[in-house]
This record gives sequence, structure tokens and C-alpha cells, in this order.
Amino acid sequence: MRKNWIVVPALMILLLLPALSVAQSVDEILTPAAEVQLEQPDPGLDVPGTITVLDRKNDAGDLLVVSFEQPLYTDGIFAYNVYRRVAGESDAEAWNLVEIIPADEPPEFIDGYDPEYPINSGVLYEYRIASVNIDGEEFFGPVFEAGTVSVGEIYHTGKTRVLIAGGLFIFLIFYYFAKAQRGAKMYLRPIAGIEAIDEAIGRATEMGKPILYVPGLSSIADVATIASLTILGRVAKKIAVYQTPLIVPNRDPIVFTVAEEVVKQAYLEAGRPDAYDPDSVFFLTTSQFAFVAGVNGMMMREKPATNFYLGMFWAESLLLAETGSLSGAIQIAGTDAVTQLPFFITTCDYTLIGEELYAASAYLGQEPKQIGALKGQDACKGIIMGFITVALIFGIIDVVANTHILDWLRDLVTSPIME
Amino acid sequence: MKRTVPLMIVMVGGILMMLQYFIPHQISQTVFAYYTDWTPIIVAFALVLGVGSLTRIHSHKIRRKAKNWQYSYAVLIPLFGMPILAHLWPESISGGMDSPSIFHFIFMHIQVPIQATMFSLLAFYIASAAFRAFRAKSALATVLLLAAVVVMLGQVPIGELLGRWLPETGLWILRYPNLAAKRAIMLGVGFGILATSLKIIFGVERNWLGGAGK
Amino acid sequence: MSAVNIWEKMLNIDRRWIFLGIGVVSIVPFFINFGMPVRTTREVESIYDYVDELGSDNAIFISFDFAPGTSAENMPMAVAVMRHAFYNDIPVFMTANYPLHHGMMLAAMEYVFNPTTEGFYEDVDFEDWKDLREAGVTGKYELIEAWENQGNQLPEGALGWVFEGRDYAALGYAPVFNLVILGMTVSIETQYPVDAHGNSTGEMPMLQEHKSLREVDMALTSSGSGACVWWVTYAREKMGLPIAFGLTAVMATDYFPYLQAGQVIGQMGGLRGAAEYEVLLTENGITPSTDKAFRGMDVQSAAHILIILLIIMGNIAFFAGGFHKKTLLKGGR
Amino acid sequence: MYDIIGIWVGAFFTLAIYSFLYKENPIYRLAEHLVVGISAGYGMAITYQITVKPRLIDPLLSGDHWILLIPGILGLLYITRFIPRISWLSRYPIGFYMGTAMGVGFPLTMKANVLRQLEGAMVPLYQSGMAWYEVTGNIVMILGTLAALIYFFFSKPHKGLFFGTGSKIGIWVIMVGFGATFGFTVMGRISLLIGRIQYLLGDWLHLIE
Repeated sequence: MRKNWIVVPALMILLLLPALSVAQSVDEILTPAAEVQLEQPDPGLDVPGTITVLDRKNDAGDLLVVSFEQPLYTDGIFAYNVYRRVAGESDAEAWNLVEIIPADEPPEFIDGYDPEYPINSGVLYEYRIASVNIDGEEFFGPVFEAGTVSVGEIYHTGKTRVLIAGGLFIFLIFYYFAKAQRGAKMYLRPIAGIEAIDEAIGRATEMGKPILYVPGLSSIADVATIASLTILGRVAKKIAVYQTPLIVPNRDPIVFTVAEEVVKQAYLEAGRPDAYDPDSVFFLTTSQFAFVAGVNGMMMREKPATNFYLGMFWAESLLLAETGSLSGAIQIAGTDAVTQLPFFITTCDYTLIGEELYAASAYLGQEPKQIGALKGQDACKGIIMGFITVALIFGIIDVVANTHILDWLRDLVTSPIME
Repeated sequence: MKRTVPLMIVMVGGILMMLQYFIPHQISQTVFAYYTDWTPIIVAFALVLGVGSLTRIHSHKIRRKAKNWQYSYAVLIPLFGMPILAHLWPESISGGMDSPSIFHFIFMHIQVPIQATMFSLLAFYIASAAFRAFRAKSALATVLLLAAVVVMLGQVPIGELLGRWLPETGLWILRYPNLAAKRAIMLGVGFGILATSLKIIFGVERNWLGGAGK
Repeated sequence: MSAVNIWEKMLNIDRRWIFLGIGVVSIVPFFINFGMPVRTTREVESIYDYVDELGSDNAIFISFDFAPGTSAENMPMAVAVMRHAFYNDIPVFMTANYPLHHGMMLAAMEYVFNPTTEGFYEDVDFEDWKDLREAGVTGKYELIEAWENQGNQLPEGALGWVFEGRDYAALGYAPVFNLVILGMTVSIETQYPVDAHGNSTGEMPMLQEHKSLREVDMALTSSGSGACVWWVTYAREKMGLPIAFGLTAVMATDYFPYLQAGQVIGQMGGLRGAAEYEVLLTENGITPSTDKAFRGMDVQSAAHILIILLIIMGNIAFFAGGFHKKTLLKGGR
Repeated sequence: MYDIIGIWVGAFFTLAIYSFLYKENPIYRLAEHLVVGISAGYGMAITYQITVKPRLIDPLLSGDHWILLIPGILGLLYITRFIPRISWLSRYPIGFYMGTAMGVGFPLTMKANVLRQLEGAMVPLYQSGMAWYEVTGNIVMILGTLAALIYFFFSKPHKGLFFGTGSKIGIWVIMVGFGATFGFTVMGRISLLIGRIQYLLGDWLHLIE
């Protein structure tokens, strides 16, 4: 396989991002607002001056950016009330109070967020602003017609980084899918857990004791369950050859039927269909704690030499593994439930951690779909690792040479929060 | 009809919603508004699936007089009793001291204590496993247990009395090495979720079709 | 009897003795009451400071995203922040992301408004102050004045009045909650035309002043499941709403990446996090005394010590008894 | 009165669950079954009263929201699951929900779980005013994230300086992280027990404040 496969996509985004961030800088043209009407300012308070209205970029055509000149004398002004109506209406009732801006805040706001008074795309509005004193008396400034209407955009320029990252991800996943489908042999590193699985089966055979395999407590929709059933097939095949008894209790009825099929198939493939015991795979109960009680009872009675707990587990992980370790069995666990992993690690002899479970199943199953997806995700992890490595180097350079190149790299992946 | 149409629905729906994120235009917003209006209605019906299978399992048990079949009534009676109570006295949904109702009583004084107690059983099991199963079998397991002990002492007031360094170290572990491990796992899980989404949207992963006839 | 047998016997002790031990250890400290001090951490202080800056012009969300199973941890957090908000006259929107969680929201209100709770708030139903509302009295202070002028008196021990629709809105459960959050970024009222008590939200002064999440200053999600991430993904990343996490201890360690990346302003982890908030409230005179979470911390200390001792004793018995030689795997860790 | 009976009933069921610690028994079994029925029934009641009625039935009955028939019918198709001959129809609403949910989630997950986390991992090693343990912390954090990622990287053998040493450091960092999870999980379970003891000793027996 090509060695430099990580570098290509990584370089791609490195080059694309700065180009786009330059293109993104906004070029807004100031439209002078036309003066329509002038009211005599009340002698009480000074009133705001020119109102400027701009279209807001990256919206659905429902926002306007409104700013205004603050009055010369701000004494006694408590806040500004901003009113809007559709341009050309003469009705005084048509004025809507759309925003109240405290006097000490910048004289700018985005209009249109209020669901009661929405801005419609393509409609021309006019504004007027009043200075308000502490008693709530309003002193109106002149009316200004907006110099522009709000227009919706087709593409949101602030989301380019997400688009690039998403596109790259989709590309990589499908690239490896296609590659796997074409039958290309792809390297997966051997996973230490698989070795332990084989060894544990051997140990049980030597001792002539059964093997217990719990395929998790979740449904068939869980990725961990699917991975576990793949591994079960492989384990059962080995067991069929050695003729060791197998016990597979199930909590989910659908998982039970699938597990039964998998084991039967494995015995067939091993050439020992006669050795298959139909009672070895069975449905126990759907109740979580009752399931544990049942399995624990079996462990104490049958004393299996090896226990496998592979799949999705919740709080019961602790109870199963505790009893298993007391019965003196070798225990091998694997799950993607992060909160249960510490308990498995301290009670079992070997634990497949998180993604290792998926990888083990892909490794054993050799199904192109699974391997392709795993490779695609690996490639993405490679890119992330590349970025972090570069960031680390830049960080060191920053400290040593007192530069700021890390900020530049960080900006490349920073996507703004506000729409 | 049986396979192709659902796969099409998934693909069209998925791609549409993905693109919608990048398009601020009014049309895209309208599509999205319809989506947010409709989905809760559709998903509400999914509850029927769970209720249906519960009913099926337990009525089956009662009919066959399977082991412990009497307890199935303890599932079925509240399962249908609760909605009926709520329908007869709709104000009981809002609960509170002002309007005591059987519905609220069953929730507050049966459901809440049972569920809260169920999980607290684990405190006992952890204690027992601490003595009988948590082993420092290898260097890695030892590190895990040591970190756990420091964090456990650091989080409770008595840790403070044993030495200021305990809570400080506990917090340091949480803020730095723990963060590193969890972030790596989060990135891995994130990619896993994204890949699964893609597989479902583009019809590569079809497991969800299963269980409803071929 | 050989030495190995003693160790084996020790390890095979009936575990009900251990159960009894943990039971005793978790009951006794309640009667002795050490009241050991709880030191606050910056993760919790940052939430406290943020809420403390807010006032009656602001508004916050408290989302009840937990089931009865974890209410021992999640409830004190939600209650503490709620009392802090009421003290500062901050309007509080309350939501729940699942039917069972709806009941927890109601339970929290029952607790805070109950006269038997030390430092409770006297709740005024939405209907009861209808005349004042219709007369246009909606500001908090003029409302209290007008209300007391009508002859209402604050009960003894109550810390203040809270008016439904002015100081809080119990919005409750709505299905597909991630979409509800997305929808609320545009309008809260379209997502919740009525609240959990059947009141029209459009008539509520606090909804008229805070029409969408854009006009809200923070959301606390007191969460027992991964649903807390929805607030980050759908509200924070979409329109920048500051989010605070209240998490069960089991989840707490997993969410530090969000904290460090600045996606949440702070996080309370488990009973300890809630106890820290209670300490901050009491130190600043917001509540007369600390609440359940703080009182539980003594027991927490005792139980941790017991469990650590059990781990140490168990390991001694295991290695001294030579059990480690039996099961070692070559490929194992 | 209502409250007092409530607390006695609650205490009874609390003790019923705890009786399991001694031995499995019929009262425990009753409580375990009740909780399944009540939670599903409660969910159904709330969903009907809060969603189906106000959002679907009321608008339809008012007569001018006929478009809501589309989601209504799509939702009803879920029920075909129980009729084997046409059960495939239930794939339509499932497909709609799955597809759209995945589509909405994709860019947002990319942003919150990937890009933001990458950004968070790119912190300056040192800024003026940082204590020594914060600087070492940052280094541990960056190197640790990198190493843990290497551990979960399956396309290269764990050999050599980068992949070999990296994955070894990675597994150590992961173990320390799991240690923290372990400690917090223990703490959480104890907290839940404390909650129940406060209920029994305080709310029920009034022995403690």
C-alpha cells in the first residue's frame, strides 16, 4: 500500500482553508439611506441621527443589520427605542417597536430575530428611533428608509470548514469502500486480544470445561452486538473442532435467533454439524438483573473455564465479572461502553477497549464493508494526528522563537459559532 | 416497494438535511420548518412499538401460564391504566401539590422510589467487587486503580484533610490525562457515528430494514 | 488448614457481610454530622459567577434531562441553580427531554415551593395574578408591590415571591427534544404553545421578553444521559447560547473535552458538584443553609474510605494467597 | 395526608428493592415488574397529551391543517409492524426518521465532535502567567491525545518510535483516564445510595434533618 496516503488529503485541506478564509472576508457596500421626512426634535432630549441599514449576509433573507448615529448630547438618555414599518405606509399604527437598546451599548443591532415582527425577504422597510428618558418619555428622531432589502443566500460562507471536513470524510470513506469492494488486500494490524481469545479456548479444552460466551445485553441494532456475533462465529468454529461445550445465554430475543444461526453455521463450516448441541444457545430473560442472576448461577454450577463478555454492557458488567473471577475462570471482555471498561479491565484477564472490539470483528470477519469503513476512519484519524503533531511543533516554535504561528493553524480549523 | 422505497426515503431525507445545513435561503428554511413540525408527530407513534411488544410478551406469558406469569399483570395493568387515568383527568399530567391525582401519586411514590433505588443497589455491588474482584494484576491495571484511588479521595472532603496534594492531583488527572484519553475516544466515536450515518444514508448498512420480513 | 485456605476463605466471604458494611457506613455519618468543608473548584465557580451576573432582564433555561434513577445527583444541581436564579429575579424556563423527566421537573418545583423546605419561594399561579397582568403590571418589583397591596403577605420563612409566567415557565416535555432545541432558536412559543399547566405561553411576560433562545443568556442541562450534548450541538454550535453542564458522576469525566474546548461554561460533576454549588449559595447568603448534596458529602467520604480499604484488603488476600499465578495469560495485560 | 401515604408507599417499595440484596423474592419481583409497566404507561400518557393531541389531533379537528395528515399517516405505518403481511410498511416512517436524523446530525457532529475537539487540542504550550503544573498538563494533554489516537490506529503495526512508543504511551494515558472514570463511577453509585438513605431516614422516619 502507498505510504504517503495521509499526507495527500492533509495537504489538501491545508491549502484549501487559507484560500477560502480570504475569500470569505465580507465586502459590504454602504448604501446611503434616503431621508424621507423630518420631525422637529423635542427640546427635552437630543435624538439619534442617520440610520444605516444593511442586508445581513448568510441568512434566509430575514435579517437586517441596523446601526445609527448617536446624538451629540446623550445626557438624560436611558435607552433608544427602534421602530420599524413597511416603507410607504402612512398609518402611525404600523410602527412596531422592534428593539430597545440601552444607552451604554453600541448603537447597532440585528433586526429580524423577533418572531412576532419578522422581516420578509425583498420588502422595503423604514425605521425611526426615539431617545427615551428614565420616565419612558420618547423623543423621536427622523424617519429613514432602509437603503436595501434583505436577500437570502444560497450558500453559507461561514460553514466552509465543515463542508470541507465533511466532504473529505465522505470521500475517504467511499474511497476505501470501493477499494475493499474491488478486493484489494488491506493491512490491519494484528490485535493482541485475538491471540488471547485463541489461548483461552485452548485452556478450556485442556481442562475439559465449558466456555461461556455472553454477546452483550443490547439489541441487534447496536454495533457492539454485531461485532460480538462476528467474533462468536469464529470462537464457535474453534470450539467445534475441539469439541468443547459452549454456553451462550441471550437477553434479546432477536439477538438470540441470530446467535443460534451463527453458532450452527460455525459448526457446519468446521465440518462437525453433528457436534452442535441445540441447547447451547438459549434465551434467558429480558430483565437486566434477572439475566445477571441467571448467568451467575450458571457460572457457579458449571464452573466454565473461560468466560467471554463481548458486546454492549451496562451496570451488570461488574456483577458478571465479579462472579466469574471468583469461580476462577479466565475472563476476556470487550465493549465500547466507556463507563464499564474500567471494571472489566480490573476484573478480567484481557479487555478489548472500545474500537478494538470493532477492529477485532473486522479482522476476524474479513468483510470488505467493515474493513473499508475502518480504513476510512483510520485515514481521518491520521489527518487529525497530523494536525496535532504540526500544532505541537508550532507550539514549541512559538515558545522558543516567540512567534504566533500556532494561532494561524488554529484559525484554519476554527469554525465560527454564530451563523 | 419493500426495500427500494425505504432506502430511497433514507437517502433523499439524509442528503436533503445535510445540504440544508449549508443553505441559509428561505426555501431551505421552510423545508426545515416542516421537518421540525412533522418529526415529533411521526416519532410519537414509534412508542406504540415498544408498548406493543411489551403487551405481546406479557399476554403470551399469561396465556401459557409460564413461570411467574402472575407478575405479568403488574406490567400490563399500569401500562394501560396510566394512559386511561391521564385521559380521564388530563390535569393530572401537570401534577404538583395543587392537584393531587392517582396518576401523579403512582409516578411520584411508586415509579420514582423504585427506579431511584434500583441504581443505588450498585453501591453495594461495587463494594463487594472492590473486595473480591478488583485486582492489580498487571502494571496497567495497577495504574488504573491508583488513579482511581487518588480521584476518589480527591473528590471527597476527607481527601482535603489527608493532604492538599490529594484533591490537587485528582483535579490535575481529570483536567489533563483524563481529558486526553476522553478526547481521543470522543474523536474515534465521532468518526464512528459519522461513518455509520453515511453507511445508512447511502444504503450500505441495511440492518435497520431487518426484522420486518424480507 | 493451610495458609492458602485462609485467604481463599476470606475472599469467598458471603458478600452480604460486605453489603451490611456499606449499609452501616452510609447511615452512621448522618447521625454524627462531621460537616467537613467542601472546597469549590473553578468548574463549578464559573457557573455560579455567570448566573450571579444576571438579573431580571436576563433569562435562563434549566433542562431536566434526567430520570428518577439519577435524581439523587441531578436534582440538587437543578434545585440549586433554580434557587440562585429566583434570588436574583432571573426568569427561568424549565424543560424536560423525555416523559419521565417531565415528572422530575414537577418534583423540583414541588421541592422549591414547599413551605417545609428551608428557604422556599412562594409560588403565585399564573391565573392568580391575571388581573394585574392584564392591567399591564409585569415588572418584577412593581408586581410584588401591587400584589402585596392586594393584601397578600409573604409567608414566614419564604425568601420571596415567584410569579408563574414572570419568574418561571414550566414548559416541560416535548418529543424529539434535539429538534425542539433547534426550533427554539427561532421561537420558544411555537415549540411550546402551552406550558405543562396548560397556560398559554404567549400571554406570559417572560416569553414576550425572551422570544427565542437568542434572547436567553444560559441553559443548564442537569443530565443523566448523553442528551446534554444536544444543547451543545444544537444550541451552542448553532447560535452561541452559553451552556452549563450538570452531570452525574458516571458521565462527568467523559465531558471534560467540551469544557476545555470552551463549548460549555462550566460543569457540576455528581453530588460533589452539587454540594459545591450549595456551598457557594450559602456562603453568599443566597440560601439560609446548605442542602441535601452537602449533607451527603460526609457519607461519601466514609464510603470512599471503606471501598478503598476493601480494594487494598482484597488485593493483599489475592496476592498473598497466590491466586495470581493461576490465571495469567500470555497475551493478557 | 396525601403526602404521608405517598412517603409510606415509597418507603415500602424502596425496601422491596433492597430486599434483593438478601435474597431474590416475590416482593422484589413485583416492584421490578411494576416499574416497567408504569414507565411505559407514563410515557404513553405524556406523549399523547403533550404531542399527539395538541400537535396532530386538535389541529386536524379544527379543520384547516390537512397537511398534517401526511405525518399522521406516516406515523400510523409504524403500527403495521404487528401485521406480518404488511409489516414492511413500517420501514417508511423508520426510514424517514433515520435518514433525516442522520442528515441533520452529520454536519453538526462534524463540527462539535471533530473540528471543535481538534481546535481544543491545539493549545499553546505556554502563556505568561501559567503555573508549572498547567504547562506540564498542556504537554501531557497534547501528547496524550496524540498517543491515545495512535493506540486506536489500526492501519500500521505498533512498531518503531512513532507508532510503537506512541501506542505504549497511549494505553497508559487511557488507563489513567479510565481510573478517573472508575473513581467517579464509584462516587456516583454511592451518591445514589445516599439519596435513598436520606429519603428513608429523613422524609420517612424523620430521624435526620
